Amino acid sequence: MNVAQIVEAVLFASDAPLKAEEIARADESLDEDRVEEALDLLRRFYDESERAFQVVEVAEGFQLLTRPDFATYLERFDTVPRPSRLSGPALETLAIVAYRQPIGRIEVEYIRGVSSSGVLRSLQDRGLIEVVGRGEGLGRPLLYGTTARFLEHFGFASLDELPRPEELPIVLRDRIPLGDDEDEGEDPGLQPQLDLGGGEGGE
Amino acid sequence: MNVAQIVEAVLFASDAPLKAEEIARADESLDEDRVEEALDLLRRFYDESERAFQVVEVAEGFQLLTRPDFATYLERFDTVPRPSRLSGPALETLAIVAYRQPIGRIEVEYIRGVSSSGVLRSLQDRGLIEVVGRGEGLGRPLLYGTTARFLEHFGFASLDELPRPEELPIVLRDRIPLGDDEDEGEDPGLQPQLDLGGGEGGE
Amino acid sequence: MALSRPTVGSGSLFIPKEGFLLVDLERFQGPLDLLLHLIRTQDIDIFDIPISTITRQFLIAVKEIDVGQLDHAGEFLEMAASLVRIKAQMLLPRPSDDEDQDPRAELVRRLLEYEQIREISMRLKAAELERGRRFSKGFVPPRPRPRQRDVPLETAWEDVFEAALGVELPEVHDRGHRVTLRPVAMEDKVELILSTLRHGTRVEFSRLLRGIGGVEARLHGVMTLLASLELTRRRWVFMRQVAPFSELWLYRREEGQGDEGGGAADGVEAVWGEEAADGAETSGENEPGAEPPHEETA
Repeated sequence: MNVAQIVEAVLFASDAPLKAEEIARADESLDEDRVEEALDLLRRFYDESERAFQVVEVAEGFQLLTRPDFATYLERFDTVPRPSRLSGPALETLAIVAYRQPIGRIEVEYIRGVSSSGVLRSLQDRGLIEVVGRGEGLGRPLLYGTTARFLEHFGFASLDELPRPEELPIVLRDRIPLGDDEDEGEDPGLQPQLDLGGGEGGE
Repeated sequence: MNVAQIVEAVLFASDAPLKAEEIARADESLDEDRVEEALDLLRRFYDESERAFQVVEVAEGFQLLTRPDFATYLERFDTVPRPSRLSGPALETLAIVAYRQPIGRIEVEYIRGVSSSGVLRSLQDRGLIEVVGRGEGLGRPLLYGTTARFLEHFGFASLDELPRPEELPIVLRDRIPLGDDEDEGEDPGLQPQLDLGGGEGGE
Repeated sequence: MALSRPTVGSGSLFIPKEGFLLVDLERFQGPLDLLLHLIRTQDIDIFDIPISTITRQFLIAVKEIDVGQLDHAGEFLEMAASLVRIKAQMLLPRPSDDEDQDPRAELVRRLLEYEQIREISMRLKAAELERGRRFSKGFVPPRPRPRQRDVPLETAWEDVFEAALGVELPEVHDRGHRVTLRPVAMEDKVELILSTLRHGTRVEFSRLLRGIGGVEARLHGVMTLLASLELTRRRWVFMRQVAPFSELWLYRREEGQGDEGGGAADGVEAVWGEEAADGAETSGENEPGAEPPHEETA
């Protein structure tokens, strides 16, 4: 391992800029001067070999970043809309919201048996469902319903056009009440999912 | 800008493995083949110039990762995110799901001999497994499978890299007196399901 | 529970030489893990398990379990019950001596499968460790995510509708995760039996299980049986069955019939006694006859 390699590894893997003396902590054999030398070496090497990245000095120290000229490619890479399909969980959740709207997260989770905040969020991001109100009861939970985009995408003029054939599960067709504890607002059996649901939502 | 530079920029700006066709989205001039060529070029260049990082094939995609030899230096830095470790029960459950997917909770519990809903839930929350469908039978149980994140976590390029049962010291075939399974009808050892993993590898 | 090791007065019980049984049960992930440990540390041929020896050892180890504390106590006890069942089946004459009829076959298959899974998870652990030595790019500048709203959606209504057809309310145990997470506590069953017998002199075993169905039923059955056996041993109740497979009745022993000192030297006694006492206290009922043989010093 030479000094430049160690410095390169540290700069590469660090999630924040590092000062030369901080980088020097990687190994006893290093000190600030040797790190600075290595940084120079790397800088020149990246330039000469025309790497797509460079050593950048910011207020808090040094960092490896892509060169600005590549910004357009990266942007493109991120924003090219790739056609996508809904996942199995998303389909199921969308079906439940479509037939039982307005419906809260707790009820969706009750029917699906798994925490659903992540999938609700992603359906919301896709513009297929939206918050249409707040329910009664503890915490006045958000209620979800389908959007105009939903109708447009699937080619329905209105929600009345949603087919409700016999073979539809009774929980969706006849909107049977969920559990006897519905009015209490909170099903103790769902407790663990509540906590986890919150976690899942995070980015 | 040559192809290798664009590919390098994209790899460098991503914190997760990318498939060749995903990288190709960065520019119209790119396609999967040209990206693969560029990846080869980069791979050789990093090796020859002894970079601290390499192009690694992970989770059916490509990612820049530091060479293992630098771990000791990097572990000293607070700014280098620490890899997470899974618990014993989590590993055991993942092993079962990986080999027997798609698999329901009840089967997992039968193999482990202990209830597993908690550990399945937490694996799901960590994105290592996901619901991939519903089984036949009573209650249409949720079936679980492993995710790309699972491959990423263990550094596997694909499910094919999991050890095959015949490589293991304990051989399930031949010697097992497969009796009349009293209650669990289906339980055909680990053998058949592996094909499933192989098929998905997609060469 | 550390108070009394299984000194187990009855000399018939197997006492391990090296005392390897005195292991922390928390270390084992479950009954299969413990069973494998017993088999592998004693170089036992897994295809010819001496079932009575293993059962005895397993039961000794399981006696160490503090049901209130160990997550998977119920599963250890369930395994204990099925070991006892296999042992009983081994005693019955089998139609022919072909291997398929071996009552141990399914257990052996499960053990081997479990051992294989354990081996695989060890390999996964090694792979995780190896992967942990590589680090990805630490800092990636955040860039605007494409708006999901702009992403063309390829999903057709048929897909949504098919998903709708598949919607089914999960079984009770499926959403009440705490039910499966928490083992059925034997002290609850002890309490159930005692409180039922306060209102009558006898009760059918099946009535103690009324209203419990599904996957839980088996575990509840095992725990109720174990609780009954325990209470019988303590001479608080006795059981009667007229014929095999007929209804099992539990009878209350009348006051004074209780045996004060009953087997108090046994390690299990202390554990159960303690919990039964707690249960009685919270329910505010302390029938003189039901006073567990337990001192408050522990």
